[in-house]
Amino acid sequence: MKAGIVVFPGINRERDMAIALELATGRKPRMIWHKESDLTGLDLVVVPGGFSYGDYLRCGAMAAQSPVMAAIRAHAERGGHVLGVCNGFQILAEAGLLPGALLRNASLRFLSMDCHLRVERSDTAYTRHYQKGQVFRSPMAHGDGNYFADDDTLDRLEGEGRVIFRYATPEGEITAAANRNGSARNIAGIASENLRVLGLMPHPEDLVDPLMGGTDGKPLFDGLAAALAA
Amino acid sequence: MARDVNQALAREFGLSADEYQRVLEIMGRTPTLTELGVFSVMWSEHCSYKSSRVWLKQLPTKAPWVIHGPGENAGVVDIGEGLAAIFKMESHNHPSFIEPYQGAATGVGGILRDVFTMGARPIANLNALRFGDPALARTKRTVDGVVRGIGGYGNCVGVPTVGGEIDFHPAYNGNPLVNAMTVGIADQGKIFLSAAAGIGNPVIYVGSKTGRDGIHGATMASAEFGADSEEKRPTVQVGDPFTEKLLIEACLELMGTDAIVAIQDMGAAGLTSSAVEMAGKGGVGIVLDLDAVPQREEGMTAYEMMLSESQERMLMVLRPDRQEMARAIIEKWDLDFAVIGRLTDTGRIVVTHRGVVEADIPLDPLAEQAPLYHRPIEETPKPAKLGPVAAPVSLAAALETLISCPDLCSRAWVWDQYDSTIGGQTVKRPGAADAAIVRLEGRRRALALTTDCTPRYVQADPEAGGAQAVAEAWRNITATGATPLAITDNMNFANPEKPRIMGQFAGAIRGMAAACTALDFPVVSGNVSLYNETEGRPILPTPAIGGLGVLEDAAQAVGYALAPRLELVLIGTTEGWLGQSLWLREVAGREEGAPPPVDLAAERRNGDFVRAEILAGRVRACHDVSDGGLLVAVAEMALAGDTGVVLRGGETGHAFWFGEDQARYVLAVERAAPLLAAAAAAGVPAQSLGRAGGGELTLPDGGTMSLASLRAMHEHFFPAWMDVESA
Amino acid sequence: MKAVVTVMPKQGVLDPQGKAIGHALQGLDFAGVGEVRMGKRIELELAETDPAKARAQAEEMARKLLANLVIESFKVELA
Amino acid sequence: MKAVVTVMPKQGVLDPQGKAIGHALQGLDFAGVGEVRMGKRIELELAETDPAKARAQAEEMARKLLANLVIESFKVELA
Ligand SMILES: Nc1ncnc2c1ncn2[C@@H]1O[C@H](COP(=O)(O)OP(=O)(O)O)[C@@H](O)[C@H]1O
Ligand SMILES: [Mg+2]
Repeated sequence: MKAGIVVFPGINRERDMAIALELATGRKPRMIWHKESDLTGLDLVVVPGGFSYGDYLRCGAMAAQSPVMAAIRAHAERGGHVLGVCNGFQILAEAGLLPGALLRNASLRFLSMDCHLRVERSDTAYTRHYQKGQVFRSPMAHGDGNYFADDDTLDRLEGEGRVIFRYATPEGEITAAANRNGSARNIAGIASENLRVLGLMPHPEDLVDPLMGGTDGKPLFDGLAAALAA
Repeated sequence: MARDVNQALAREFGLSADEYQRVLEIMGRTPTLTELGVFSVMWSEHCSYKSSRVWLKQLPTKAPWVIHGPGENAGVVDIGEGLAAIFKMESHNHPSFIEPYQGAATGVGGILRDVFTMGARPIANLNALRFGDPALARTKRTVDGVVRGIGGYGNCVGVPTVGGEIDFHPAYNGNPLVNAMTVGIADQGKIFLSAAAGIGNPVIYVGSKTGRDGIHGATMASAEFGADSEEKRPTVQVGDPFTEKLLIEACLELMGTDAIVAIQDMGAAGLTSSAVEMAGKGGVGIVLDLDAVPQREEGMTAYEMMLSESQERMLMVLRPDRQEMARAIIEKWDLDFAVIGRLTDTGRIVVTHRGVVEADIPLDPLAEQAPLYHRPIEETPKPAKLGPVAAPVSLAAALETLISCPDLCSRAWVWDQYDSTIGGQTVKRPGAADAAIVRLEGRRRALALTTDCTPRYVQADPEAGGAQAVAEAWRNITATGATPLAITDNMNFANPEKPRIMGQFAGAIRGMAAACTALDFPVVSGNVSLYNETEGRPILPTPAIGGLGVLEDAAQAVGYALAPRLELVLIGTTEGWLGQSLWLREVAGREEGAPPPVDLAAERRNGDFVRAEILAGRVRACHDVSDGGLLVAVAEMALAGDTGVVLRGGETGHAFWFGEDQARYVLAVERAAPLLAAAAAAGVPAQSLGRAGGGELTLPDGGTMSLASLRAMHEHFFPAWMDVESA
Repeated sequence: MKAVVTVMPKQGVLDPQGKAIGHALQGLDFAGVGEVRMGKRIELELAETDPAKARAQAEEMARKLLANLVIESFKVELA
Repeated sequence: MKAVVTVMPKQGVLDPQGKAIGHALQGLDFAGVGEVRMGKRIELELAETDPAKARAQAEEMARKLLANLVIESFKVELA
């Protein structure tokens, strides 16, 4: 799998993502400066976490307007895979590659803690190394992860099976308490119609090493590597 | 436009009559407004350390692993594998009282710059916070703003905040303490210093534009500045963490080339102190053309530009032949790059603006004739040892009171707002171990980091308290298995012109120096913050210590979370010292007595033994015994591991379980017997405490409490206090 | 000339900040506080001197960047 | 009645958001964009029906909670 990581000014989890990807694929991902526009040869484009442009105005708003986004959109239209994590998810939503928006956390506080994610389907390139219904732990760290979309959109997403991850208890129950940021229907991650563009708020890339407390996030990257092996 | 420069104005600027006399002698004429401004900030307590320097000299600052001690922007130590750890702690107390969010945020930004200006990539932030009485609305607002500010800045720049400490005491009501620490990593061969060199070399300004931020209030209140009254008030500095992130990446990229001769952040006193320090340290002169300074506002005067404390700015001396390459790198990151001067052989700083020479000062006298005070000191009388105190309640009731009080309750509400995992190298997060453990990217090696001070001890006995602060930092690092290397310190004290306060400072330094020496734990950087008092009410003397240690293999680190079936062993001697303990304050309602004595030989012996046991892989969990004493330490271990404990053994006295005797650790091991034997052989006091398991804490007097209820009490305070809306 | 773009959360979009402010105001014993909504005000200095053109430009800026029409609506005024 | 409190960064106080927005707008090839400042707009439903009283109440709210007078200034309008 050839992976690239897009770096906008203010992005700060690109190193974490590079480590997780290299662990899974054995090769260093390509770092793509936001002013570049050539993504040819890449199987996977990752928009990592951070505070692009300081998250000023709205999280992801300014990055969504930058030159490289056109190339990412084209890559997605070619059927390429795009993973947006945290700020990356916010950017994909702002750019319209994924529906909905991420509002300020209901608590109005930055939330940095582990959460548990229930895998809603395992037949995607991102989740094939998890079982449907499986719960895994992941760090999260964001101030604006409160997923919002109007009811029609939410119903459509559910109907089309595009809700990929939900905040859950360790036992897999979908409760309000497990939904720390207040997301609609506990949604933590959604996908495009072709299931190749995925956005999620938590950081599986920060839990791929036993020393850091676990490897719950590793199957996501191993699965991708297997799915996109080429 | 400038108003007359005279002794009255000098006083407004904070210069004493003799200090102003000295200025006149050095200048041989009446200084200009800008010159007076330069003298006043360079000779301020903050920049000149005029009250503290004579005492700071007593701190041990050398060890084979110390690469740069005090005197640079931050301290530098050898951590092996050709790498250096670069770290420092700095206060932002007053700004955080005026505007808690921005004060704390810019405090974090400032200390980050002190570290990356030396060539280090920042890998961790910590903080030491002291607030007033939680019952006051003002305290609540301050805590909320400071915590948001630290998170808002640190999270955005992408440096994990991995540790810190918070105390409450009414002595901080009008004067909270916000001390921020940053740790960075650099190659030993690539450390950048601030001494300017190369006559004719260009002086470069990089970063944000200059505005009227944080210019000395007294002068802003004076009449000479045009514009409307709004602009005459000192403008609070607002942090821009996004620009700081760009500045970090741009500087580190530029540092990968050979363009930089010298570099210095623009911190306190901005352009003045960075230009004066760089030229002064390099023994050269410097000319600055202020027309070239990137400006955010119209019509700024030379005085304003020289004293502005606008954030996110750096000053560099570059190789002339690399100037354009450097410009390309800086501008790629959308930052201002301006040539604002050059180095000269005159030994003077000459500042021109709109064709007028606004300042022309000889650098040597500015530094060498800076005031240095041997202020009178009055030692704090040694407190009488506390007599026996009857236990007003049961062990269980006392534990409940302590575990839920503001100074001992869970800080999760705070650290949940700090990104502690970014970087993917945080091995032990807040609440997992006595020191945070951060691995070095791509290596097995890791750093252990902590901040510590027990101000109520320092208040009661400055010397013992100073020693205790250093010893506790050393102990916290040791308790993870790491080897303590060095400290940074932040000396927060009240008015040094009061002999009693200066006596506290002197005593604390004596105690710190003794502990640093006995524990091979030298001071490599630090900061002094004086005049921390409002309406004559002084803060508790607070020498906050930031400690750094190293582990060859992060996998060797232990935390304090218990697991079932482990056996608990107490290392160290327990006399049952209740003087100045939290038990005495929270349970018996008294703040008295002498603080626990610090036996540095015992600290060393016990700590070295514990570390050896951990590194030998024989210890599953370890926690040092500090605030609240033994029972609180055990309860914290139980809560962290969600595992109960059955405590046995004869002792049932409150003094034994809540005394704060020093040099103690609780170890959790598979089998106690071999550990007890090893301790006996090493001449280290040790005793068995009990066994981990179940969901309850069973106390030696037979009382029991469920972990669930203990946890509820432990985690109640902060959310209940702060999150009214969610309650 | 100067343009002011006001961006408010759309009806039906939850507004956690507005809600929190409402709570806090009650906490401060302000009586009779109903719904509270919080949005942004962005003031722009434009070189454009023709009001119609300036307004068109500001609206374009709002659609492209200043507002997210999924959750926000905007208004442009010229000052 | 309805009160609108507008809160803006004070003159001379750095406004990182406004600065970044201005930068982004230039990046989007909007010509002639000068200074950009960003602040908040808070819309309050008040039970109070007397305009003078309502204004006084809103100003009190601004001073107490809505504006941070150290770095922000505010304006109250009744709608
Ligand atoms: N309490 C202290 N102990 C040891 N060194 C100190 C102390 N206070 C200041 N220093 C050292 O004095 C130098 C100047 O400190 P400071 O003015 O805070 O630097 P900066 O202006 O770069 O923040 C630094 O090298 C700092 O480490
Ligand atoms: Mg410095």
